[in-house]
Amino acid sequence: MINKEVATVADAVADVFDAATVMIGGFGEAGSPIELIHALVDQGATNLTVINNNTGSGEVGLAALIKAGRVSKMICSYPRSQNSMVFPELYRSGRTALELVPQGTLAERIRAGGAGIPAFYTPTAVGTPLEEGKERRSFDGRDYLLEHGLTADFALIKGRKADRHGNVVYNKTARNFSPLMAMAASTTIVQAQSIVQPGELDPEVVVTPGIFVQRVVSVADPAHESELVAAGASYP
Amino acid sequence: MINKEVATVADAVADVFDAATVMIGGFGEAGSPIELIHALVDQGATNLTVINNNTGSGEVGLAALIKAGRVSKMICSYPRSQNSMVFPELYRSGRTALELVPQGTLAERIRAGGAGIPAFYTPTAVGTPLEEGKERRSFDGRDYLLEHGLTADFALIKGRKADRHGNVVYNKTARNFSPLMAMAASTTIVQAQSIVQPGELDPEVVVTPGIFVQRVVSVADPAHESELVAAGASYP
Amino acid sequence: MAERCALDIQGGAYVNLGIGIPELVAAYVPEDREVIYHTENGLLGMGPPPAPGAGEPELINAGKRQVTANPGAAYFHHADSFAMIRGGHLDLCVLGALQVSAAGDLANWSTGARDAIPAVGGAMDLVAGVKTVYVITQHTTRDGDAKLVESCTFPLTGVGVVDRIYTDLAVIDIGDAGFQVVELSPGVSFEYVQERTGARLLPVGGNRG
Amino acid sequence: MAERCALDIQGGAYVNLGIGIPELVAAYVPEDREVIYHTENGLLGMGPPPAPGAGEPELINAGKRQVTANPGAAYFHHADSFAMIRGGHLDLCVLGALQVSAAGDLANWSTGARDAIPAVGGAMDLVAGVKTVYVITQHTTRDGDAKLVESCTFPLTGVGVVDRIYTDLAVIDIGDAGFQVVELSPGVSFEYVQERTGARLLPVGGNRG
Repeated sequence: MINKEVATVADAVADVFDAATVMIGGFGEAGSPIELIHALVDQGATNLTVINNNTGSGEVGLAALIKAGRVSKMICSYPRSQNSMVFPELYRSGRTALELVPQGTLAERIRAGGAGIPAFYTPTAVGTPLEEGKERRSFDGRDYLLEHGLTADFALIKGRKADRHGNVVYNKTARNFSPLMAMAASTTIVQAQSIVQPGELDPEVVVTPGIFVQRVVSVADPAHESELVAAGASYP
Repeated sequence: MINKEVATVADAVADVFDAATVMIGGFGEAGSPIELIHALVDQGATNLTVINNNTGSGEVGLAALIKAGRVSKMICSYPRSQNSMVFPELYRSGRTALELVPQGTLAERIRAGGAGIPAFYTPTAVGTPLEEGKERRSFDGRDYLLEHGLTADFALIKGRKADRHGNVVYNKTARNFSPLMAMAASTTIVQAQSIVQPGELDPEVVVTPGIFVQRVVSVADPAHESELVAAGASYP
Repeated sequence: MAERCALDIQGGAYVNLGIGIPELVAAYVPEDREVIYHTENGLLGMGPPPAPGAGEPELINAGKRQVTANPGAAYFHHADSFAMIRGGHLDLCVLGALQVSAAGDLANWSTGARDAIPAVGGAMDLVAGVKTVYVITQHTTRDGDAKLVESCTFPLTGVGVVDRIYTDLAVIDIGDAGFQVVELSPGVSFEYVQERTGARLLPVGGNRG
Repeated sequence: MAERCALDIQGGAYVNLGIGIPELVAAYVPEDREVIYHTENGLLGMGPPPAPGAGEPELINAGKRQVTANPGAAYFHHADSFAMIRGGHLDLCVLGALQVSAAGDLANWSTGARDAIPAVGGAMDLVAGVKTVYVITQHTTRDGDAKLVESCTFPLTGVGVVDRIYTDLAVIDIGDAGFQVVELSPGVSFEYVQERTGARLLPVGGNRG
């Protein structure tokens, strides 16, 4: 029987290795798999390349992972937050590198990586500083840049419901990058508020089919990043 | 108030012009918008380029449009059918041209067209006769072909439910190419079995958001192509 | 500015409003116009902010503020959301600006300061893909420097992408001949605006090039 | 052939079965192995054909035959379906063949006949993307011509893509040195198979190159 459920978040991230590339779902706190990230802080893997739209808030979740010195490179579109100096300090000190990617290009690169598309052309960023180092090419009289697919060793994803086959549905705008990252990572790990039986999720409404998911773990009552930050929490 | 509903299938296709490119949803009979196609036969536009995975069955639906001499070019992956000689005869006589595209490349080209991606690289068809005329390029030691996005003037789509904003959900494997074609066409026309009020479709399960749809029309009890073919029907 | 801009938004339009002042536009759109708002983090049919206490941490906009979803809304992932943007499906976006050039170049994501953390978000995607790009900005910086300039000195967001600018002093189109004044704010003279602009303005009703 | 192939399908695998004989494989997979079937027209978790009269015209497989959906199934559009294929997410596909070369080239979509209507479907996508490609075929054509050949004369579907071939005479891997016999059908000699093959075969247990 196919059963992708693992018992704990610690089990779920146990094999993340040093220098791995890790995609982390979420846009701000919406969809941030905070319990999986904290398990990764505990687990200790370091020298990670992390792909996320942002760089976290306060000193919890992604910001905690960065603060712990585990992230050598961030690939993101918006590494600023009103309430976190964790990334800016490490970036300015040269300890964490940054690859800045426009948000839509980041999404499309992740999708391409998951879909077996090595590269594609996009009009975004033509004529801007982010064109630097990229091939420019004209199609039908308009200029485009060549962008490459992104893949990862692991993806950490937050879902609303999942089943043992790995089918996932999300909660509102928490969906954001997660379905794309699930496609692009070799090992996709999903924390879900409930694990249901196969067949309970209507096949018409499954957002991430199980083929893209390797592990699911139940986190029934996930923390909200904004509440932790407001309370001044830090992890560990 | 935004209301994309039109009264009849004839109204829905009234402005299709000669030499237009028309994407038609469906894989075999699943998702084939047969009433819209028949309305297009009646409407009379000709010299059309049609994009569909197949070339229709019997002498109804897409096969009827082809038989009526309205299609000067087909872009498809599988222009054969056990029960239709309509396309083969026109193709062999040179009256209808064919651009043969692998099925996954066809889907990705349509998505690219809808997503503003002018071109992308794919491993499909490298080293085969379908590589002819295409740029080959190596990424990380593997060869890929450059493929271009496809767009259309019109898309004819069959949905299960739609609302006046143009949100659409589909029926099982009738989904196939339709959500992609809705993205890639300037004017996307959806026939749906029921038109519901905005809000009746759960925002979590909408497959085609209304931004991709320009017209919806109610076809409460659509014909099944296989039943028409079995009955020896032809249109008109 | 937001109020004036709102008058130019047509009923039936699909609109993305940038973070900050552009977000205010929605409140001023005449009530008889049904406009559908897109937020690039994955929602079409975005509604107003929730009532106090009724918000949800996972129903937010691109500015990471809590919002609501109107009847007829849809959620989707980022690739679909930016397909809407890049594919030219949105009718209009309204953005802020650091500088706009007479050729319609926009700089709105970075001052290029050495110690700044560069952050671009979806701005470059929006200007590259959305059919019409409006900018809302104060006419000058707090120091009185022109923000409407001959050519931008700050890093660009896009080249030749801006269609119209709403400032506290005027509404200005980007025409083939550069900044074309469409409308002056009440009590403001053309000369007053020209003095505060870093490139030549064409007067209202003048040759639009 | 389908029965023998089925024994090599592991529990937990994501599998795409081509139209025709490959479709028969599913019925022979040992019952204690949970295998998830993908059909490229947009369904993961495909089940067996429906009971007579219970079928639905819009629940079909890639061969356009009516099927069912198992608990845990999901429907999706073609771009997502072929992302599964092209992106290397499927473990295995089983296809028919006109010819297979000693280098693993596959020809299975066209005889290249002048008056034939060319039709490729998803075959080229499958062989380019799926991790492991099995072929099921009669060892020779009806006329007795070899289908396992030194190099294909029919138009190719993919270059160097086949991993293993199941024929009525043998199971044969594509190794670095060419056709490597893994298993002979009961009562069939190596020489008998070699005579009916258009390239050198390496015997069972021989050097796999």
